[in-house]
Amino acid sequence: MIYTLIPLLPLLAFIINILFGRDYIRDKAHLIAVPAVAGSFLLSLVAFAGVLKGEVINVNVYSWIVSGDFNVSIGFLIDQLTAIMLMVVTSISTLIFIYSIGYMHGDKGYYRFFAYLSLFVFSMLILVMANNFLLLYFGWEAVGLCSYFLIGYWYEKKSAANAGKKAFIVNRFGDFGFGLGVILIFLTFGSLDYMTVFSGADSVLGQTINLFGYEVDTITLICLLLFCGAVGKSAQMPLHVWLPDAMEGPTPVSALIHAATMVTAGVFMVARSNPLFSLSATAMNTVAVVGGVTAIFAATIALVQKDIKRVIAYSTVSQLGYMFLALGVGAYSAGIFHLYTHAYFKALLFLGSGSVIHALHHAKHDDEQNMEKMGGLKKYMPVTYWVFIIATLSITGIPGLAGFFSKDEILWRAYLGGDLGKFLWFLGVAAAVLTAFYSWRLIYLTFHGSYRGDPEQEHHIHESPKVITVPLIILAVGAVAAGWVGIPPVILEHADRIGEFLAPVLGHPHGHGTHLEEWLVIAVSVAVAVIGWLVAMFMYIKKTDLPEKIASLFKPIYNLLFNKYWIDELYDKIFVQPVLKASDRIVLAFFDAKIIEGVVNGIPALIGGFSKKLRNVQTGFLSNYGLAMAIGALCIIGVFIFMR
Amino acid sequence: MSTAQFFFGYFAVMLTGLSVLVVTRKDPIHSVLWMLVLFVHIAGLYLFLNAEFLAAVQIIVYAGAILVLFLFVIMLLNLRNEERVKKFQTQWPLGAGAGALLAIFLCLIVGKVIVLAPLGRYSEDAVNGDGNLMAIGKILYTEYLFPFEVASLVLLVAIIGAVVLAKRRLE
Amino acid sequence: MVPLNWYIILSAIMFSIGVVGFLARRNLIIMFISIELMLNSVNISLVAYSHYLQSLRGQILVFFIITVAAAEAAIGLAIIIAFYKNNPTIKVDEINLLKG
Amino acid sequence: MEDVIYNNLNYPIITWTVFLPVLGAIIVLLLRSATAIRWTSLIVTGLTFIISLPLLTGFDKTTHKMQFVEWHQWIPSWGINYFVGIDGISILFILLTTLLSILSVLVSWKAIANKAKEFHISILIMEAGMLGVFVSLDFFLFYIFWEAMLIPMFLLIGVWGGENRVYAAVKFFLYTLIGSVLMLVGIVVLYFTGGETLNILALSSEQYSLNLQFWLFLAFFAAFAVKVPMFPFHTWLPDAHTEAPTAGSVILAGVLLKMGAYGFLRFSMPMFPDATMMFLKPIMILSVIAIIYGALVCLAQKDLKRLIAYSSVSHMGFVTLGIFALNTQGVEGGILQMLNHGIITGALFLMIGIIYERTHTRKIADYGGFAGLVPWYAGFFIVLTFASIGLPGMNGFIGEFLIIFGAFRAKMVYGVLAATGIILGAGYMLWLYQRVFFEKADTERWATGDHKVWDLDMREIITLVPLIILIFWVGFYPEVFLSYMHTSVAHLLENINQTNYAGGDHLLTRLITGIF
Repeated sequence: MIYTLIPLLPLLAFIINILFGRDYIRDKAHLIAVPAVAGSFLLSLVAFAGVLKGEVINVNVYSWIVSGDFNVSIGFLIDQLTAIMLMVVTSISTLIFIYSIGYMHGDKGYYRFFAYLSLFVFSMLILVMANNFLLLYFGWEAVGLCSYFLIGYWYEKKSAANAGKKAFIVNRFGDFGFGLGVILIFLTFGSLDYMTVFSGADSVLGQTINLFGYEVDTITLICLLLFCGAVGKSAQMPLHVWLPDAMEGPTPVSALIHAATMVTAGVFMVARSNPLFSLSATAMNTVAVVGGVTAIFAATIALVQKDIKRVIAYSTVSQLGYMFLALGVGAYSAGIFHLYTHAYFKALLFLGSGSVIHALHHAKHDDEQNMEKMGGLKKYMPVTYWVFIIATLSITGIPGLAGFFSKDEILWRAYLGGDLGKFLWFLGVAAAVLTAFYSWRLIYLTFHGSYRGDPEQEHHIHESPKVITVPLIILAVGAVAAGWVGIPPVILEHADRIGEFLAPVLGHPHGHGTHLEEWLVIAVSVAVAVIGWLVAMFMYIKKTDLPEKIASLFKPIYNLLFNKYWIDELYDKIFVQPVLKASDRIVLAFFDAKIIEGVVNGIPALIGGFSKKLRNVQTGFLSNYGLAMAIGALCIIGVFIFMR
Repeated sequence: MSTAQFFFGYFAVMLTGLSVLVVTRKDPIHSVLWMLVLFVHIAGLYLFLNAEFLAAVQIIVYAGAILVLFLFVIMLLNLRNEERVKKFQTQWPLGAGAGALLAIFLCLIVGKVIVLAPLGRYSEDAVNGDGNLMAIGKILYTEYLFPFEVASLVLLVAIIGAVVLAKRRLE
Repeated sequence: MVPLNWYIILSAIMFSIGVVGFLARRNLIIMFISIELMLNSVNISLVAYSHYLQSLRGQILVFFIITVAAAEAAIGLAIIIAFYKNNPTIKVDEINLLKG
Repeated sequence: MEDVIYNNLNYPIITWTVFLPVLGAIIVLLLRSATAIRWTSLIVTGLTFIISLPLLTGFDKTTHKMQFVEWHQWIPSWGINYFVGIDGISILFILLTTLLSILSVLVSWKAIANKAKEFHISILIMEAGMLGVFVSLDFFLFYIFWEAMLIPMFLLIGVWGGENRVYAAVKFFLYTLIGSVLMLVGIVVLYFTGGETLNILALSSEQYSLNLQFWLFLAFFAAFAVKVPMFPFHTWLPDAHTEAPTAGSVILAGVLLKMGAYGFLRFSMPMFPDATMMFLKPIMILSVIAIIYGALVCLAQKDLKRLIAYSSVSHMGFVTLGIFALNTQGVEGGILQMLNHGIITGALFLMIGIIYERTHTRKIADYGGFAGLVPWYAGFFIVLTFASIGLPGMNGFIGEFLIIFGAFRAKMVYGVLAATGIILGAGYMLWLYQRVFFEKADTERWATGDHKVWDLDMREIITLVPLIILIFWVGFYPEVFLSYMHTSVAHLLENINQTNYAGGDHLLTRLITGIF
């Protein structure tokens, strides 16, 4: 099957680059990587066209693990959902690969960068193309691996190395649940194949499983375990802590992995498993609440961050929260729709910030990411500025742009979802205000006003080269137009193409409202977007001293937000340090060295001490031995005489 | 009391007394000399028991060879000064007690556990027909040939061992 | 007729005297002689048995014992000489090279 | 005679495989020059590997019966025979042993300059001993090989080891000997109760009373638990591993530790199925403790080699957990994981030996930034790191997944607890990797002067590449390896599940009533 080439091409690029990159290819690495990923993109287009015509492919390539009744294949499923994901992954990857040629130019690990990036694309494609849960898990872990490599790409920086490790380990917590979920799926359904599992889902409805003495609904348990994985990978509360730190990686990595593709794997997975999730109200509500809470929680942190990439990172966490909110209220296609539009505008935001960092890097030979040291870049970097504006308009939900349609769909569906839905809708709207505020704050701090960095360097700042700006422009087009495939029926009949397209896999969302309500919801979201924009404009253009004042006025709240609710510190205090200390002082120094080794060395010591005492019996005097012999002989004879 | 019992009484008293003398003399040379007398009495007892060959061997080998070896060694070491120190160890009462107890035990056991084998074919008359020497020789070189050869080997080893041990150490 | 037991008791008493000599005396040579005494006492009993059981086995055994005694005396005395060369004493309570 | 398939090749392949190294040792004994000795032992181990390959190709995967069997009378009055053969459980270990032996010769090429002849003789005898253990089907033969293996290992640690080598060697020896002696008692008891035969297959098909099974299981358990090593009998392992020369560590981790689990599969479980059921719970609990405990200790380690040694404790915990899950996935996963552990940990010890040759330090704190200094080395190491963590696509994943699956199936809580070991595993391995390879390098110390470190040379790469290939091979197509064990494992489980042990027998009460 030709489509196996979709993941294999990037894998090939990885193998060539990693084996020969260091000694032979060096700064030509992109010549191998870019065609490979572009080839994947073209093949994905073919696949997409095929799916549009209605041909869904589900093939097993070979049996991967066979053991008793356990049998899992390496196999691919290309249906509507996969096709969308393929398009998102390969198209954005291609753009980012091209962008990286410029961005990473001259870096000493250039070949390594492209190798890892290719490996990532391979893994991500396996993840989306898998036709069973274990292969999904394979891709899931493999993207985590690439994320580890790429976050720690500048491994000489301690913070980068730490961040990579943190990302991997935090994800492992999620995968712990995911893996158990996979096992439980097999034990419940006797297969890991999507088709078998989903078609059998109804039959296990109501089955329970004994978990530590409690009877738990099997489907709910499976869904919650799977969702654990999603929470880790998609950086939802409470496992979101790794994503902001992941910004230690090069910016293209942040754009590709930590905004557009990998972090959305959780969303993809939940959407993929929708036949299971739909059967468990508990699981659905959990997903929705976690999503909604994360959306607003991350948005509040983003309000006060100073690092340009961190702001966008928290924005990503927040937007992912929206997606889970959508999934949780049963609007799977809305979630996937938002995933798809988000990929464009968020990649654009990251790459735009990368362009800014790149420009400042050339000016200062140091990666400046602190927005307080920027400002007034508009006149030096017009292209970057304008794409930033487009992306911001899109993310804040200004009508007509991509973000508007997808976000509005989510809020509308949440609104329809009963009491809990109304509450979540409210959270979503509140998060939207904040989103508008911090997005515009970022633009004003970065591009407006005057340059606040080192004045000497100011004239070195210039627009990025074509290889960077062209992908930006293409993405900007996407950020505008990507949403036009999902126009809600209330605005234009029969224009929700993506919803219809995905319906065979994801089904139609439930719930109907009146047109009036729908218009109201739209109006509210537009209004809050504008309000947020105006407040930001007021605070950062008109009254530039106001933010300082507010910050000092609400010092505790500001500190709370600025320090990200101290969650990192909290985890460090209650998980990391106790485990490390316990393993060092209790397990190793006390239990292993004292107790076990104490027994192990104690027995010989005891025997040795006893022997030392016993040694004294051996006087060395012949007569003593003779006497002992005589007494022994007496005893033996005595036995004969008196005992018989 | 028959003649036999009388002779046995003589030998028993002499052997016991001589044994005491042997182990109590301060000077080892005296011990050895008393031992010589003891051996002669043992030889006599052997004759009494119709073991002429062994009586001869007792005199020739024990008295003639082994005791002389003892004498040589005592003289070689020139142990005159040993005479002045006390002759018993501190643990001598224990040793004596053990010995006495042993004697009592052994006497007690005699009637108790000894089960006699059936009589063999070498009755006094049968042996006297050919003579004791002939009888011993026949049985030694037929039935006990292998142990006899081994005994020769033991002696050889003893000779070599004694030479190696006693010779001056080569530095 | 002399009963067999008399010989055995005589042998036992001589043996015990040998034991006392071995355990009580300090002089190595005399201890050695005590050992010879014990051997001889055993010989007496063996010869007595031989006579009373009308078997020559006991006498053969005595013959071998004398052989071994000769060997033992030669080796033992050689050891005493060798030891005396290094350490001019034959007082047994001054020798404890085997002390643990 | 039992139901076995006699060797139908025109030469005794198992005998050749086992005794070729002995022949090699004799040749080495006669040689003088160190170079000649090295080449000879390399060629001998290589040849052994090559002649062991027909075992793989000629193996009949459709039967659980012993194959390539050779049977000759040896000491008929005692019922002792020269009886060897392999089945799906042992075949892979033979190949692993022959492969790792080559690598341990290669890695000692420069590291062992002192007493090279004795060293290579030890390695070769060791190889023969290990192979013998896996092929023996007669208890007498088995026990000889089992003990014979100890002596060269004792010498390897005690003569060519690190600073504290004597302590480590004696500890290793005594620990394993105490276990073995108890096993010997068990064997003797089996001999007399099982019809005065030492034939392992015949003894396996006997039925024993529950009480007898209980005590025999304990006796065999002593030997095997020490070898595995199971918590809390593990403390010889870090010392032995740390002090042993690289080749010793590789063999120790790669093959010796497998003997214990192999023993469970070959002896304890088929012979004492009722006792196995009885001991199931405590052993699984000990396994889970070993997994977590080993991982926690790793987090606190400051010594490179000790860390890997303790990670073995954790990984072998997975193995015993899988085996005693008593279902197909668990047992097959356990066997595969043994193989994986041999490959991964063997390779990790190779790696540590290689870097130790350059830096002469094992303290983790002395390292840092080595990714820039020795990039190829760092690349190989990261592959092994992730293989050890159990990343899908590499061998560790297949084994661990099957084991956790099996454990989960047997009893959910064990599966869940074992899975936490994977989190901790990622923690300590990545932290180790970061401390050794990331951050700034001490360039003054390592990039100049006497201590200048150099990247892998050709010999070292050749040593490592086969293992790396195996890692991915097993990771992507484990069926190649799993297929050998399917029928044997199925047969084994069938036997055990026929047990009529009703349960409800409390171990402690049995122990106490048994003693008094």
